[in-house]
Amino acid sequence: MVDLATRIGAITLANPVMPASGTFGPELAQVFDLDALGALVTKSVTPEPRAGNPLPRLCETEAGILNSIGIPGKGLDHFIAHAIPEWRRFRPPLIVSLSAGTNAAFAEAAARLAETPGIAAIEANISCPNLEEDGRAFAMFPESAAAAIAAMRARCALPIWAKLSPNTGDIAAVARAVEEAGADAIVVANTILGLAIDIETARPRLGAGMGGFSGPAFKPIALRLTWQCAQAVRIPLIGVGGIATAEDAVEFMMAGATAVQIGTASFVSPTAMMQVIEGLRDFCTRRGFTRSADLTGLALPGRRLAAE
Amino acid sequence: MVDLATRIGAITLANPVMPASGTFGPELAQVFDLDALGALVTKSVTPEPRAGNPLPRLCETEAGILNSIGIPGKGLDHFIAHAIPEWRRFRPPLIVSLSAGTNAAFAEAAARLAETPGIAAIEANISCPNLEEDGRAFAMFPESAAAAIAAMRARCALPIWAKLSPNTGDIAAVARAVEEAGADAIVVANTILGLAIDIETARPRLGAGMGGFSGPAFKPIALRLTWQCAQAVRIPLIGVGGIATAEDAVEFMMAGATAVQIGTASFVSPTAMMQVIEGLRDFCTRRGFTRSADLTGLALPGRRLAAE
Amino acid sequence: MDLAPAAFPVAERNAVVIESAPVGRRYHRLRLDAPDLSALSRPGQFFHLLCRDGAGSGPYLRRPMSIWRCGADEPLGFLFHVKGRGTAALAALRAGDRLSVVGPLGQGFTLHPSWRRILILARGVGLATLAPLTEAAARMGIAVEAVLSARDPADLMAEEFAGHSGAHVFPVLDADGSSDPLAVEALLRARFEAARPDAVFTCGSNRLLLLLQRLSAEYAIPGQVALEQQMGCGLGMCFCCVRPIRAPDGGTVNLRVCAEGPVFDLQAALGW
Amino acid sequence: MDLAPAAFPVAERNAVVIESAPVGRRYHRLRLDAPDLSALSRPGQFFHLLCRDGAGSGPYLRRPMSIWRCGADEPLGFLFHVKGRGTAALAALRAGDRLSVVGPLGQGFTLHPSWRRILILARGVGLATLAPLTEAAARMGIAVEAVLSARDPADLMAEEFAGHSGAHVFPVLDADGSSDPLAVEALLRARFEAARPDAVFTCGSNRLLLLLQRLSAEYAIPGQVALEQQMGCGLGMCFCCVRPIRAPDGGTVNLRVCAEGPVFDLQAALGW
Ligand SMILES: Cc1cc2nc3c(=O)[nH]c(=O)nc-3n(C[C@H](O)[C@H](O)[C@H](O)COP(=O)(O)OP(=O)(O)OC[C@H]3O[C@@H](n4cnc5c(N)ncnc54)[C@H](O)[C@@H]3O)c2cc1C
Ligand SMILES: Cc1cc2nc3c(=O)[nH]c(=O)nc-3n(C[C@H](O)[C@H](O)[C@H](O)COP(=O)(O)OP(=O)(O)OC[C@H]3O[C@@H](n4cnc5c(N)ncnc54)[C@H](O)[C@@H]3O)c2cc1C
Ligand SMILES: Cc1cc2nc3c(=O)[nH]c(=O)nc-3n(C[C@H](O)[C@H](O)[C@H](O)COP(=O)(O)O)c2cc1C
Ligand SMILES: Cc1cc2nc3c(=O)[nH]c(=O)nc-3n(C[C@H](O)[C@H](O)[C@H](O)COP(=O)(O)O)c2cc1C
Ligand code: FES
Ligand code: FES
Repeated sequence: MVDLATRIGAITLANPVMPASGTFGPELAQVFDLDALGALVTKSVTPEPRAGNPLPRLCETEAGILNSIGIPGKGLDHFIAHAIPEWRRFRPPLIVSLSAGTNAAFAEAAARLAETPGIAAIEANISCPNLEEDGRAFAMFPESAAAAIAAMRARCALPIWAKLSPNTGDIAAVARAVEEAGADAIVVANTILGLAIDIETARPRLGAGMGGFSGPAFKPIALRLTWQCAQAVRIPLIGVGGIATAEDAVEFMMAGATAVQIGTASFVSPTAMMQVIEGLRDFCTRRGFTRSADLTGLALPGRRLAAE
Repeated sequence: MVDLATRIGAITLANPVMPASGTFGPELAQVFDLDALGALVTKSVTPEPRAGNPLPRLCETEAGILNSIGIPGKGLDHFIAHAIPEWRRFRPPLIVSLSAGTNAAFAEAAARLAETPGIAAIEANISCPNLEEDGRAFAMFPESAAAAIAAMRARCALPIWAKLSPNTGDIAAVARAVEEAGADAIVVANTILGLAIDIETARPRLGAGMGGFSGPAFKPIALRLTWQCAQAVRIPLIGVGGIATAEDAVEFMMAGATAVQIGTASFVSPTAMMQVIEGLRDFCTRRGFTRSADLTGLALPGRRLAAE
Repeated sequence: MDLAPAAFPVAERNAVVIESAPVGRRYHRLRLDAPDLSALSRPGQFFHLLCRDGAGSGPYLRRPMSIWRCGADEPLGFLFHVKGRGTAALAALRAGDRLSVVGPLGQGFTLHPSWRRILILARGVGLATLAPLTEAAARMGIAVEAVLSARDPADLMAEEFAGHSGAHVFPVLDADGSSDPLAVEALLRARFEAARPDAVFTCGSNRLLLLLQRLSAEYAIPGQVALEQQMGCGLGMCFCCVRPIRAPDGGTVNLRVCAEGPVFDLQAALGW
Repeated sequence: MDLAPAAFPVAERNAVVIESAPVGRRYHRLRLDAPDLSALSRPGQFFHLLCRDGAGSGPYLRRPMSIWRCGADEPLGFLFHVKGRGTAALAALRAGDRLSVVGPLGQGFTLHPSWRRILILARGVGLATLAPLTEAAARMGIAVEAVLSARDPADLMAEEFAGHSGAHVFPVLDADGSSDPLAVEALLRARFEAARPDAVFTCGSNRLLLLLQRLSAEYAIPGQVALEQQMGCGLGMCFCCVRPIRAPDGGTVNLRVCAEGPVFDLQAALGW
């Protein structure tokens, strides 16, 4: 039998497959038993309630989608009072994704979440706009990324996973900066900025104009970002971006990821995560890997293929 | 009849469609009359001969390809002596793409090309690695991009088109910097770094490891980069990235491009550029545009749709 | 055929196409072999369809499609306007091909046993969404009157709507001007007066929604509307399918057409 | 049928499939209606095929495929091993479907009128590349001997190779060990001694290339080899299909299999 157990710092997952923030909710329990997942990752919660962006909030491109949902939500108070209890129905470790506009707001929210039982880790969505840097995302620059993580680190004992943005020029530098600032793991990557225009109306297809690009078309970029981060830091990496099959997941693990997240693929096949878990087990069996964790980093320069 | 004439600074093209550097050569004259194109763009020439990267140099991804050809070539002397005469058989303006490792090498080569009759403009491939910045591309930072363009500007009277890279964190800043340094137009964008791993061998599919990602999957990113540059500079923009149909070309023009380049699509359909020219004429006729140039920038914020 | 309740209320299922046939010039119908899902389905609910033709070619995201026919001994049926790449791929399916469906999804219509008569107002393919409601009403002994608005007789699909529900259909057509708002208002007033419905239902047209809201408020008749919105997940997870809906406190709140909907209280819906 | 020379030597053409049929367990053949292109084609050249099945589903890039059958009064034919997504999409094509081809491309084999006898050494589907050479030699009155190496009788496809060229085929099989390098070397020496060929040709196996290079050098017999390499443009523009080839000055140079090749001088090719 293949051992799919996966350690991310202090947390142990039953397998390395989890959902990507914003593409998953308790509603998926209508389709399959969420307890089969490695971990559960919530939609990003923000300190204050948000209405979200104007519609349309989503459009199709070639082998992918653009989205500009705008992180709508009822805010942190409602989340702690109503959402957490609902999530506690499930057994896998609960990872709460947090978005905020300033370092102080990140720290304050992280502190409150740290006092809330039932949360395994905080995924810091520092790829969202930093209101004090004229809307540029924290994760665009090493300094602003590190500042947000350090602010949270000082007020929160829970493990902090820094979710990085592909829109930066040097993700390895940002990865090193958040590692030094105390991040326990790095999630790579959030969506990359894209645009689609309806030539009949000469207007962007999304209400908000630009949007985040995700899905299979984004995979080669997200895989490269994972590969670059794996050679820059020692803390565990969680790869995300266009993963739909077990083969995709294995690619990210060989590029250095300890675990993977699946987002857009669940829209096309709600059972995608289950298929990836099964497919990962089959791959390890076929290729003689007794532990899926042995896949991590196999393709990195200088690593012979152990199992051959 | 629709007027497809296109002005890029001092140069006038019969239509806004031209090939993308590295995906085109005189060999395409075996398929159709190259004189029908708006302009001809050569493979990047380098001062010294180069062998190019180890094989494989190309692999398929979902709706796109990764390439790491490594700019092989016989060098500037051979290019001026043998390639230029062959290109002079054709009538459209000849745009020579130039790649070099240092500012001085860029300037020296640009000066020699400026003295070579029959060249309409130089496309400065500043998205290639800058050997004096540990291999990071000139176009990654406003300063290094501007320095390369300024060095060429001082030694070359020909129009200089700066070809930018999507791998930077802030393409608008790089665009402004090259505009100030004297670039006559901006080509946006070169390929974005990507990776693919063969999970059976746990090795990258390309001999050189990472590669440049292009084709339809790259379009939403290249269109966004064009949109951002259009709101940052006044000099003409040439949009490139995943364009395969006339609809794609119109999208880039409405996002602010004066002209477009077609690369990977010619591998799938060698007559792609001809189909785009025809399709552009049909679109303008159907929608009542007398000049295709009127499409440029229609979707930019604050621009009503004139033709309605 | 008594089915054990599915372990999970929503299935992702590769169902076999039993029938695939054009309807009129612009529509197409599909019938699938999925008895358990058909039995679970309620009028007003929908499925999220993966629009890949026999060879796997089609757009990336799934398309939402109302349940047109359902029931324990009835194949799962969809009736749709062939509009873009997705519905074209669906129309290219042949009997024997497989179609990946996710569902049944969303909140359907509600019928109170006390009701004796209902009125339906549908435009174009909106009648597909309301067809299973008519069947259900007939089974509960509720009389159904249906005003079906369409471009021309070929587009009317009255038979596809009524099936064997015995519903009394009032066709109104653009072709002869009878679908003009004023004419439709007069017809509705006449029906409200002659055979006052206990509840009214509509789908498929913003103009008819606003008209029915005004009239049913005037006559104090409760109503329900099935709305549409572009969808991503179809399961309530992504928040891309929201519409502003009037909240009890008078303000509006963004509700998910795929989760809180597609059926909303007639007076709560806002025109689009 | 006298065809005006095509305005351009290379066409991008949506040709109609005349025949699409499996060959043995692992191969498939296609015949296309493209008389002008078939007449233009020379043995050893190839076409770049867009591998999209009837419904447009298939991999992004085109696949290179040698011309297996060609000639003024012969449909354009391809014979291929069904290996991955591209060749699978080709094998799914039905008569009447259209297949987008680009070609004829590359430099083919050369036959000198003075030659009286040639010997061909092919492995597996490499025989498809050499089949039109056999037909051409027969038309020039050149005798052809062919050593065809294959796994087992079912894979041999001798008939697909020889057609009505009258070539004398020496089958060698893995199944009975006759395809073992030592056995093949002995057979070749016997043929070189008994009926010395004026030239030798090979395609499809690195091992056989190295063997033939050694023997033909020993017997001073000129030869040609058709090589393969992954392709992007297929037209000589992208430089992704290069292979190191021995240059006259003794060094090696990267030449494009799609432009300078696929046929190279036997002694100039390097093993891969
Ligand atoms: C709950 C619900 C039930 C529906 N039931 C039916 C039905 O029974 N019969 C029928 O003909 N149509 C129905 N529709 C509309 C149907 O989903 C669209 O016609 C279909 O998605 C169009 O897809 P396409 O690729 O053919 O068109 P395209 O125009 O190419 O679609 C492009 C994008 O816009 C979206 N889109 C376009 N039109 C609509 C629309 N009206 N509603 C939602 N998304 C849209 C598509 O999903 C796709 O993402 C329903 C929609 C919803 C939300
Ligand atoms: C000039 C030339 C002539 C050829 N003639 C024939 C022929 O007559 N019959 C035949 O069966 N095959 C022939 N081949 C090989 C044929 O091109 C490959 O088998 C085919 O490309 C495999 O594609 P796939 O998608 O089925 O396989 P995959 O393995 O999925 O292909 C993946 C990628 O690798 C490339 N690739 C895989 N194998 C080869 C190969 N051997 N050569 C070049 N590219 C390859 C594909 O083009 C594709 O880009 C020829 C190749 C060349 C270069
Ligand atoms: C509809 C949608 C909503 C998303 N919302 C969030 C979010 O709230 N927080 C976040 O960190 N990432 C969000 N993402 C990004 C995903 O978590 C993921 O990083 C990205 O989509 C790439 O993965 P994928 O290609 O598997 O979807 C969202 C993505 C989509 C498609
Ligand atoms: C095989 C290949 C070779 C390329 N070589 C060059 C080059 O030499 N110089 C350059 O500036 N860009 C080069 N490019 C980038 C293209 O010019 C273009 O910017 C990019 O491919 C995006 O456009 P596309 O999606 O239409 O191909 C190359 C692209 C490909 C696919
Ligand atoms: S479509 Fe995702 S929430 Fe409704
Ligand atoms: S395949 Fe492009 S040069 Fe040969």
